[in-house]
Amino acid sequence: MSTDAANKTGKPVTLDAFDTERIKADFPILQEQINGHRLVYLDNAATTQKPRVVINALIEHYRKNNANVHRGLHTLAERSTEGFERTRAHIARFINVPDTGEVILTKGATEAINLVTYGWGEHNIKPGDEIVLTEMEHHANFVPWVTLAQKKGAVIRRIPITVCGHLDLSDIDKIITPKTKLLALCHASNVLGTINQVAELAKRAHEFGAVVVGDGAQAAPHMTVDIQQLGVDFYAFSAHKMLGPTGVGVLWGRRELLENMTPFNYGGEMIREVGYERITFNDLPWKFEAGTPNIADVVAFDEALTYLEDIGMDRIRAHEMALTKYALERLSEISGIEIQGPQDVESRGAAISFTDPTIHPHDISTFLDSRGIAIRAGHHCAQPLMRTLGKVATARASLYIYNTESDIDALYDALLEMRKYFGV
Amino acid sequence: MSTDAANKTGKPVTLDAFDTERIKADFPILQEQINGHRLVYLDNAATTQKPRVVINALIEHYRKNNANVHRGLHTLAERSTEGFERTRAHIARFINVPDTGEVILTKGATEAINLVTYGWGEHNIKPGDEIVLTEMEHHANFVPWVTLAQKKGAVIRRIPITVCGHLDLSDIDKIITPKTKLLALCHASNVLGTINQVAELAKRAHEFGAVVVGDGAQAAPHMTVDIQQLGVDFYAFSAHKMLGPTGVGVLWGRRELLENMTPFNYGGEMIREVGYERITFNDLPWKFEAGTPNIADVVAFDEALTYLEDIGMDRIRAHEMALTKYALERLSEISGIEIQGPQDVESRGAAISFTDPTIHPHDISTFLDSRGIAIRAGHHCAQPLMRTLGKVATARASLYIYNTESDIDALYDALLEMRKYFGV
Amino acid sequence: MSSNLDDMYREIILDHFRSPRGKKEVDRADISSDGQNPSCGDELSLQVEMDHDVLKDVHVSCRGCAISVASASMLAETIKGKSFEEVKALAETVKKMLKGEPTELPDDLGDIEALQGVRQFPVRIKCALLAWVTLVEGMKSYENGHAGHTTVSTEDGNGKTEK
Amino acid sequence: MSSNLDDMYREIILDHFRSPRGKKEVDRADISSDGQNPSCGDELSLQVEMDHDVLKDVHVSCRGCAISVASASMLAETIKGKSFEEVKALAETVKKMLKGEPTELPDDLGDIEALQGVRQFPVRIKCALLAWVTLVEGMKSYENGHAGHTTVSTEDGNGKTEK
Ligand SMILES: Cc1ncc(COP(=O)(O)O)c(C=O)c1O
Ligand SMILES: Cc1ncc(COP(=O)(O)O)c(C=O)c1O
Repeated sequence: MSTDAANKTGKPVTLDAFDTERIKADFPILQEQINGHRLVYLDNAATTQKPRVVINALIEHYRKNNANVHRGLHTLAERSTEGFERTRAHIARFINVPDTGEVILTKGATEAINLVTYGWGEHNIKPGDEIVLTEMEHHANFVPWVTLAQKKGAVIRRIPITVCGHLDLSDIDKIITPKTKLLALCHASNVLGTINQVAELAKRAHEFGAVVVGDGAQAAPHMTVDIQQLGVDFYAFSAHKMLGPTGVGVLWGRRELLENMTPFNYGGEMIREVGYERITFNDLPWKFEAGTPNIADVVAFDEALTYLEDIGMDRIRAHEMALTKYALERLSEISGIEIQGPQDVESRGAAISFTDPTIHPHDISTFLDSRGIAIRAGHHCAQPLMRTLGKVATARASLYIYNTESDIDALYDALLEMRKYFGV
Repeated sequence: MSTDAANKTGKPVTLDAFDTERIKADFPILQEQINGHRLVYLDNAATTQKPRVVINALIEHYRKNNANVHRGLHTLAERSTEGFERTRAHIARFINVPDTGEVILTKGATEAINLVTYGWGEHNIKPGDEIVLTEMEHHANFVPWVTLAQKKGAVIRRIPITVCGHLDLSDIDKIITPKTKLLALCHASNVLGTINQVAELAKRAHEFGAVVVGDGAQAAPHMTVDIQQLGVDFYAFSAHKMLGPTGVGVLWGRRELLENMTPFNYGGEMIREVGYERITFNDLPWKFEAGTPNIADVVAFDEALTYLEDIGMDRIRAHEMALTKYALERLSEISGIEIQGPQDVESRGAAISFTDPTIHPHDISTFLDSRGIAIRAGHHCAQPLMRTLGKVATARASLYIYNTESDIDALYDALLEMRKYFGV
Repeated sequence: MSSNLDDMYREIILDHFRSPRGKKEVDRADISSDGQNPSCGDELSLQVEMDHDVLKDVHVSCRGCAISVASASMLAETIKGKSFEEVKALAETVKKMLKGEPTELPDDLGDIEALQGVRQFPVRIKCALLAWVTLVEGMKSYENGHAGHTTVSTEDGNGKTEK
Repeated sequence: MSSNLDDMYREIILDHFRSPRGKKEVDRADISSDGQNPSCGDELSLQVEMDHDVLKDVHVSCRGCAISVASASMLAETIKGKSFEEVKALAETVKKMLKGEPTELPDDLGDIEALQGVRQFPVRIKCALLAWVTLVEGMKSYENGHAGHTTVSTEDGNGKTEK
């Protein structure tokens, strides 16, 4: 982090300590009261809060630079285009990709994965082919593939999970085989927290010529993601889960694959020439970006990436590991609370799912909310995993850069209070 | 317009005069200087500027209410969901639709049309079927259908245009026939300005059981759109062209059609139950809204609609007609300038395309920009129309609520200056 | 400011949650209906023994949140001994009450009235409705002379519609 | 503050725009190449008469913006009488200059240097390049012994890549 840059933008400048209080101050919403209590926001796996710099970038864009991109020859259009493409280049650097043409801007991780299903899967998955998923996929990386398999007569194979919530690789040789055409897996689970060995599995799948899709929605916000080290062919994530605005997602894909894919949405900007008989498509990445994009939010996402980089992804990971460790310990102190996913913080992220033996996760969430604590409760868009876990729902506290031990303590205290309230 | 509401939000309160200066003051960017001149923004068909209330709604959302929607049981999630669904209900009222479940939020008009191509067209267009388009379609309502026709072996039929830029309906009986499966047409053209007789053509197409898609991208921002009067089956438009943020679009569709369509994107929120063998989908409209939507921008779009309603769509139309008339007159004063599209303002909107006999539209645009005037130049994503017009590109000035006669005068003066500058 | 909270989880509701009524199995299940809220994971199973057109005995077992459990328990307590028509009317009233539609609340609504606080928590309305929707489906099927189970699944997670 | 504007439309450029060089048809079109920028609608047609490895005569006609017209005119003026290798090297230099990549500008660049101001207008770079890209494609085809036309279409509207 350059101290200079940090000073300019009013971002935290301490290099040594992870100054969470300082970070908290950068997030206007964290100064709010909810139901008479300070907001303790522990629903970060659903979406994160936005620092002032990101909100300001939005305001700035609409107050000073707003225009449609790409085709304009006036000053505002140039500024908008420049801001838009600047973010694309920044994303490429953020995930260590040299070719910005491989970075496609979508409306979210979900759309990014669907783009692969339509653009690649539709033409490459044949009857009898096998698609390998894991048992811990989010619906976004599950429903598109199962639907495709049904349509194409392909077979879904699943990598099971161990009782500890890791992928169970003991039978992997029988799951990833010459029949495997595609491996789609999350880099980190939004329910269990588990961080998967994507690089190792990608290598294995590549031995059989399969294509590998990494769902990075829960990884990109929390750790250094180096596409070249991961060795996947596609990688998807969402800006709104990493301090950015809603409505922006990223699909990174290998150029050779993207170039041979059919477009997804058709319309303006993605074409080169249009006639009644013949339509030719634009170069990457615009081939996949039909219509007016979400310009302002893409422009503002640049600031989110800068904010994360200024802190440093490795430091973010270290902070979350320490905090997750603390949270796991405190929750274990409450008798009966059952925690899902790995216990060792090295192999997991900061999404912590848990259940109470008698109080339904929805009641937990509603009660905690009355104490200003925001968590999520439900199936977390992972119904297949829920079935494996034998749960209909879990409560989930998920942490981020602005969370502190005192947030965990507030959760702990409120859970005890809740027990009393429900009289169980 | 309730004067009360207007006072509260600082919006224009005069009911009688269309107080453009007052309106201008509501748009921060219009106070900016561009290349040393006041900004004269005449690129509204590409995207409009945003009033303070819309920008403030964004800030407010991120500062006070931000969370993911639908599945949350905490206060912020409830607020976000409420704001999100409030906009949906507002859109339904805005286009006079009683069933909010028929209003699907997309990332733009382009995606809205693609949703119909994938969800309806893919399963209903058969070899030999005819798809009727007009010669004035934007690529967004052209490329998806031509691509679909190519894939399915269907035939594209086109309604030609007259020299005045209206649809030429003299042979319509031979174009819309029992073979017609689909009629897709713009409600207003982004190049010619022409407002098409959608209701009449929809009726004709319905006689043969065809489905009718209206592209309202250039109509919804400028006039009262009453879906029930139009009698179409689908209608698409974009928020960013009507004071709203980028990244939000609307597809309205008839419930019977939407219910029988396959989903488009697959993922979270659009499902009911997910298993390896069976997946069931959510009710309308959520069936078509996979993944985290563009929450903040949808929430803020509500304010854009209110702003438009407070002025009144009929008054907006009247203002634009008067201003278009003035602009057409002034431009005609410049010898050699060729104006496209209808000359009578009753049958046209406020997008005015023109060309100079020797100066290329890009040079026009660049020159005008040096005088602070933003117009667009190029093929306006309507290459087929350009070919019909025998042009490779046009310059386009497109007007909106904040434009004034003095903006037109600035354009006029600058065009004369330009002639001198290029020495032609 | 957790007044809302106490509005929803009134003491009566918590009491039903802690010790649900209707646990005892029925002798003969003339009506048998299962219901679920997939998005919540609430699961409910309900049997009714009929005596001519009277709901003679009810068994209900619900695995779910406090609201769905309490609502099921209240249902069991209330409908026993009521006629088919009475129960149908009651179900309509409860639905309207929960959705905030105008309706006269009968005097014999009993504990059920306590569910009104749920209205402030839109996502929970379907939890309170689950038992009633499941019952009504079962009754419809019985009326139409269908034997065996019915299965009801409420809508998915938006608290806006149900079917 | 229209200093930028004058940077792009330098007097030399406007002069080439007003009276483009290379209008005269060539006697024999050894190289014949068409180019276009679909997004701008610039259209260019170019013929070269070769004398051994020297570009003896050039005809170019361009319908497009001031930049593409002027650039084509300058090309016609500059390459006449140069060798194949010289022109190739020159094309490389012009490309680099326009894209802002580091390159030595030769002394005999002439009017072409005036195109540097275009760099500040990224969407226009492809207009300035059109003639050069079209020429280079034609030369490649000639080198490979292909007869007839070549047709080049630059990228669509983003000024970032061309092919
Ligand atoms: C007539 C018409 N249809 C469709 C569109 C596409 O809208 P968007 O780019 O917002 O998807 C436009 C916008 O340029 C348009 O003018
Ligand atoms: C693991 C995982 N994948 C994909 C998604 C989908 O992201 P979005 O809803 O932003 O499209 C999520 C978000 O919930 C997620 O947690």
